[in-house]
Amino acid sequence: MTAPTLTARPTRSKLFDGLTRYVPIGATIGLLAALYLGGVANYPNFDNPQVVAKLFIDNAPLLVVAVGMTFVILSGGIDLSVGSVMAFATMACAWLTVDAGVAAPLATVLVLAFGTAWGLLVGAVIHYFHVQPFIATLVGLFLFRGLTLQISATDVSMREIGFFQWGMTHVDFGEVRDGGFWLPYLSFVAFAVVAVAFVVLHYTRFGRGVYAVGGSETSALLMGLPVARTKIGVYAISGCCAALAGVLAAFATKSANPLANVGTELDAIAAVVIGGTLLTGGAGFVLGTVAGVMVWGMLNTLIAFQGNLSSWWARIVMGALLLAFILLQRVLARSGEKRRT
Amino acid sequence: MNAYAKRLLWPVLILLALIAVNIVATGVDFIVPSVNDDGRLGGAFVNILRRSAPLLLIALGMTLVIATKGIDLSVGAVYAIGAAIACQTIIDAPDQTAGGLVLAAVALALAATAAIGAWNGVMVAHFGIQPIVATLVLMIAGRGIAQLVTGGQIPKVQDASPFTELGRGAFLTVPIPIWIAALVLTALALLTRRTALGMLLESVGGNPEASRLAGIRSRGITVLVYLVCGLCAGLAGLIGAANLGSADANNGGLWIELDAILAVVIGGTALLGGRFFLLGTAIGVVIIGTLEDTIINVGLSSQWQFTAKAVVVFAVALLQSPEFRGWVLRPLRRRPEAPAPAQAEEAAS
Amino acid sequence: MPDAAPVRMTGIVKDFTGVRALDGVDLALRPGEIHAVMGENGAGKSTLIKVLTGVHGHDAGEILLDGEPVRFSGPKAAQAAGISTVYQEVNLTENLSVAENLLAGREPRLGPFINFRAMRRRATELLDGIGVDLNVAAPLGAYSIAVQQLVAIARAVDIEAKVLILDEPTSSLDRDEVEVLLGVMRRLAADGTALVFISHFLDQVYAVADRMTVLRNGALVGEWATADLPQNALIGHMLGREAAALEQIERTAAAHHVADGEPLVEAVGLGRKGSIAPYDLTVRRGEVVGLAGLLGSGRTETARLIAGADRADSGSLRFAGRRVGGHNPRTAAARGIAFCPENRKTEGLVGDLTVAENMILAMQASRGWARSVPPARRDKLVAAFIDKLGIRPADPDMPVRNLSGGNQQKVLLARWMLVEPKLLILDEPTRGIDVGAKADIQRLVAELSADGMAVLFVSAELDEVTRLSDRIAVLRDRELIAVLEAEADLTSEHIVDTIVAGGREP
Amino acid sequence: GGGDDSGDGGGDGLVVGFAQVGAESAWRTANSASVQSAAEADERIAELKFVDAQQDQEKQIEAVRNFITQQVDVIVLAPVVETGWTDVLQEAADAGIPVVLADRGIEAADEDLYVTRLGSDFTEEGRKAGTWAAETFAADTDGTRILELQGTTGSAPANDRKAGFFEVLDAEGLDYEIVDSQSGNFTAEEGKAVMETFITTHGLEGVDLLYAHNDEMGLGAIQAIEEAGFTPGTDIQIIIVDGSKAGFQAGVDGKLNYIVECNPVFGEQLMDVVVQVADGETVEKFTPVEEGAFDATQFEAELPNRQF
Ligand SMILES: Nc1ncnc2c1ncn2[C@@H]1O[C@H](COP(=O)(O)OP(=O)(O)OP(=O)(O)O)[C@@H](O)[C@H]1O
Ligand SMILES: Nc1ncnc2c1ncn2[C@@H]1O[C@H](COP(=O)(O)OP(=O)(O)OP(=O)(O)O)[C@@H](O)[C@H]1O
Ligand SMILES: [Mg+2]
Ligand SMILES: [Mg+2]
Repeated sequence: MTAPTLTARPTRSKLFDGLTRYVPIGATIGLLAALYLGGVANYPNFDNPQVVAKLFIDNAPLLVVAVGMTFVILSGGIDLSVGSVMAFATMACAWLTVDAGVAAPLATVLVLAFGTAWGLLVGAVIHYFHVQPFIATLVGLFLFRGLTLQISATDVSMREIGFFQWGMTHVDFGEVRDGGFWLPYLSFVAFAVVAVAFVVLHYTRFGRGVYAVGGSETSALLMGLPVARTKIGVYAISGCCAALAGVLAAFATKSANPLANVGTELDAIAAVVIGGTLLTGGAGFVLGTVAGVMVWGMLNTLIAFQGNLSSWWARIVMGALLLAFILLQRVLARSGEKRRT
Repeated sequence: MNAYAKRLLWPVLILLALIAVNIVATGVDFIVPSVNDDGRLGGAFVNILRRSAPLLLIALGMTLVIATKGIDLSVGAVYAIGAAIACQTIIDAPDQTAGGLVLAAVALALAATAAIGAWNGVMVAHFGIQPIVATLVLMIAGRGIAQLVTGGQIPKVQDASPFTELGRGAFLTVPIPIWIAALVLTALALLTRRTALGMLLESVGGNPEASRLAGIRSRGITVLVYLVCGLCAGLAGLIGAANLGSADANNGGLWIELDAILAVVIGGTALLGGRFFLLGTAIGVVIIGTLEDTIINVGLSSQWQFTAKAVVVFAVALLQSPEFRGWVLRPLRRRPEAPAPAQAEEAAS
Repeated sequence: MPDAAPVRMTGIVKDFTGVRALDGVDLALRPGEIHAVMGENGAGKSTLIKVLTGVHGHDAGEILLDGEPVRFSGPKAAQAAGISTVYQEVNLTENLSVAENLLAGREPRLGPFINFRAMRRRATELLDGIGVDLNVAAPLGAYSIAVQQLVAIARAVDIEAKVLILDEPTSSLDRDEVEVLLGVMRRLAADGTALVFISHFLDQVYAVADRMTVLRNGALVGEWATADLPQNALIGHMLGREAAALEQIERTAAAHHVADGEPLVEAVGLGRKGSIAPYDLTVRRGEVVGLAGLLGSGRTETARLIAGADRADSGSLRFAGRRVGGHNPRTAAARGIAFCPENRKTEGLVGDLTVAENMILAMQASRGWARSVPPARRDKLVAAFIDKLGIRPADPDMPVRNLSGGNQQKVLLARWMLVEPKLLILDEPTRGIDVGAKADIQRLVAELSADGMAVLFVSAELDEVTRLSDRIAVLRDRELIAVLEAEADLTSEHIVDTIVAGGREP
Repeated sequence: GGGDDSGDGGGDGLVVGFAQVGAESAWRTANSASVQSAAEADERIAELKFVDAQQDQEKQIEAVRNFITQQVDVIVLAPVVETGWTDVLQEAADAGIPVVLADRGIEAADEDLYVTRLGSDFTEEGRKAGTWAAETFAADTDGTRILELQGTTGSAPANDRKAGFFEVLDAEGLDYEIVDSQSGNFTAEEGKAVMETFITTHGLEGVDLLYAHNDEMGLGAIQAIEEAGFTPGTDIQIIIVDGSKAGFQAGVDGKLNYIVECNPVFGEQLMDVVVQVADGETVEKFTPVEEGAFDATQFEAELPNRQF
């Protein structure tokens, strides 16, 4: 019998299947460009390349935190501790170098190790004890804010520590006045983090495991994937990124402030989600997160260039711009959807 | 209701432990209500309950939202908006003591906050925007709106205005905020458990696609839930404003969304949607309220506030985890066999 | 004495809160042998597999792997020890591509990095091996449950383990796919792999199994060589009742004809771009219309358009004589159309809710939230259907996720039967249902249609479709190619021929 | 130099960038309003670019960088914290844009990076409160028992107002005891809540003085005291810092005893300084904002002068 075998679906192009998941990020990037052009059209000096460069100077720590957050959110979790861990990391740098006299590079390494260790701990608690990520990391939010305040209730200067001068060393790409721009070393650190995260997420087993766990933890478990390692790993990465962001903040300001980064976790989550990553896990891109951070920074820049808004109008406009952005993003992304009434 | 009782066991034990700590630190007066000169119930614990009323209202709304797999970050801002609208309306009027005026102000504030809640719901249900971003918009813009209402000032209502009764008054000696919170708790409990709303909510949160195919009006329900959440936040704002006689657009209800979500989760509702426990949320709220007092009562400095909160939240979270209890108890058990690797226990068959 | 069994389980006991799922079960696997585990829904088959692979811990008993006692910490450890498993529900991640699902954890790499080209190539080869042609770069979620099942099988087979466990791998497959799969199983057995095969299709079991272990209510009934156990004896062991009674039921479920009832559903040129070509289909009151076709031929899509689950982008639909506009599941339900979807896990049940709540869901939805079904009425209805469909455990307050696969399916069926619709659309309603219950369901469908309900029936099992239907719509390549009247002599072969011939009379 | 009129204000006049802390209190909003309206009214100022940093140093640094890119003429900065400004101020200096500090100061090592500072001295405010307390309770033989409502833990005003206050008490040798000291986060809500707990925990019997780091917390605490059946200002003496209308009103009503002023309304003074700086005139490194301290005898007279 010439048994009819399964035939490939004729009606659906293979290209389309592969591309639909890039629609959200494409929409994000397109809208980002539109925002930028809108700024150029309306404000003098907005076309200065430094406007774009600046996004990566001031937002370098946020970018690093958001990259770590991307891992966690992709795995279906959430990390609320990053803001506090970041502040704690900066404060710990200050305390170790200024008060305890530890060599700055060593202090940096210690802080990063500590952030990672915290991530491992919280990840283990989440995985083995089934504590909801929200609560487990909220503990971190309170704990590290408390510890930071206990180290010092006032801001501490690290200006005497030569090591921390390194981060803001300029790399000039032409003269700013002649349409050039500059970036400090710490921006390059952030870029490196993005690049590494991109490669890890897309080209390693661990990275694909993150997506699998985010898609369905039960399935990942039954497929025999290393769920424990993956889940704990993403929190370790996030913890490490938060600590690194804290170090970058130390580079950026050479000072530690116990009340720094209150609410950074929300900024990071917002950036990740605006970048097209689903909060339920399993879908998104680290480059989307970069776009999300840029959108965040771009909105702030637009408001600064506008300059005549009162505190409350600034907030309302920020909210309205964000709203317009996500609505447009949604409309554009919807075209890629199927199977709904 | 056995499973229900089990969920509540640990939160209740933690609460009792906190109360015990306070009693040790400050004596039994802590728990025993006293009657003030003005015939109002007072005493430390009653005060905690009274102060927790706004948080409870918000947490109740949040519970419903979370049951649909959503989240509402805007409640703090909505709190501020509710407070701002009510206070501004009252101080703009010539006679702040007029009862009708107060009623109108309250109605206006509630209508506005309900509309804001519905807006969030529409964004989530009809535009398909992730709840956290949809409500982030108003979290950012909301305080701006509240400040716009008050012109950046802190409107202060005269003490003589009946509006302040909402926060400071008492009915049958019980403070009005406690009445309101208890009424809303009862009403929501009845609404969700006596009608089918609760089950439909849990269904929408548990499996949206299955619910859609079962013919559930999931969009309508989602909008309704966000609306209720907005309304609760507005009501909370009114109580907060009435208690102070003023509305601080910037700081009123600041970060209350975190505490509210915390209370919901302590109360046994999972952030992943599905089953929800209003009573558990209420206990979570009282735990948080009691905790704040405990820090002062045992004489810790402000610096310790965060750390202490972290420790207690961690303890609650761990004690609620059967796996943790099993792990801690394991050395005490005689049988050498390890308990089952628990994460798989729930794996779908 | 050296133990030939790579895996030997003895005296396994497993308690879930309140339920003893396994009670002293033994299982011994031998290399080169296909071992079927048989039993009714809820007998404990899947639980036994999960205990073996460490998904669940066990409360008593011993597992020996090559003579050594083991206790796996989870599927990963079991896999590492050479036990590869396809669990009952498709357990893959829909967000990843087909290729990634196939090779997750074993991706071909260049240094530390995944080599995507090699991975896609390897995946395509693998699928070729079982006769499937897919776009391996597309997300798995784009494919139907049956395709996903094939992918899961291909994944497990590729692990090249010494033990391969297949828990109801064929529940959604059509006969060609099944043939391919059985061929693969025989080949692996010939290569010395020990296989476990769980299925409710007795002919499939008899076609490949060398040995059978029968469970009933979590207890071991016994182990037989297939040759020593005739089919009705097996059924007797499984159900604990006489097999003859069962056959009786199956026969009574057979055809009846109400060809001249008035038309209830009239679809004209109904279609949706990219999923199903425009089709005409009429369903009359009291009629059972079957949808037959191969995997991915568009049966589900056809049904979903009528059910309002998807929006049609061409054609028109009339229901009970009236034009249907603004079609969606809610309005459909209000008109009296019930749709029981094929994927119970993602589209059907709400795992957190109880059996009773899941059953009442559709009825409640149609009443709106304000008017809850009175508790007394609800309890009565639920109890009646638990009884009628033989749902076990018969506990209405059990979270539905804790039920066995077949019992979950029955709950889903009950949900829609409860609302007494005018049109009942059943997409693979008998997936994973044991022989006894399957006969019950078929009888129920026949009864319902005799009472005037119209039924649109989709099943991968052609025999079942032919037996139940009054008319059969045949699909191929997402196109409706023919509607056959179910004459007494219509056989499944006839349908296959129709498909091959592409709709022309063979 | 940054003196060229490159702003988008069009005509001549200065383009000024103002990086404000936030809008966290009535004091702050009054301050913003004062600066904005002063700039509006001032013909010498073409445009004021106002950015609210929401109490976040990073946002504020970002704002300053934005001003630099926009090439404003003068940058006014109300720093959230004292440290961490070196780089961004250096960038401003490199771009030739002079910086004026408003309100709070920055660490001494960065003194070269700004032209002048106009603002209040929180430690001094604490000292004023301390001086009054030391005088008032000098005769208190059984020791002075003090409750303190601190501002946001870790914030500069909270730290400095606390430090200045106790510095004087110690220096004057007052025999005092801190009954309790907790943060009320500068808000009425928390001020009231903390005070309620103080009352239930410690009672008010024998407590002499409440020192609240700002108006809002003080007013919240006054309510709590009244609701507990005590008379604020009599049963317990109260000092607040800031001096808003509402604060003075409470003073007039006899509910508190001493107000240390912290004046937010220095917009006009600031604009004068900005213009001087832009013109390259030499100005003092520190210009104090005119501030007073008021006791019960002065409340009535001062109330009408309050602008916020
Ligand atoms: N996680 C769980 N919690 C409680 N009970 C469970 C759980 N998993 C399974 N059970 C119960 O264990 C029993 C055996 O279920 P199992 O899934 O092994 O049946 P099965 O033989 O595979 O049935 P089917 O043919 O329907 O797949 C059932 O009664 C089921 O309700
Ligand atoms: N051979 C195939 N190639 C590509 N896609 C397929 C194939 N078979 C099925 N699909 C996918 O499966 C989805 C569901 O098909 P559909 O459910 O309509 O088929 P069906 O006839 O119901 O078969 P079954 O449900 O048995 O898989 C389609 O959207 C299609 O994307
Ligand atoms: Mg099973
Ligand atoms: Mg199908």
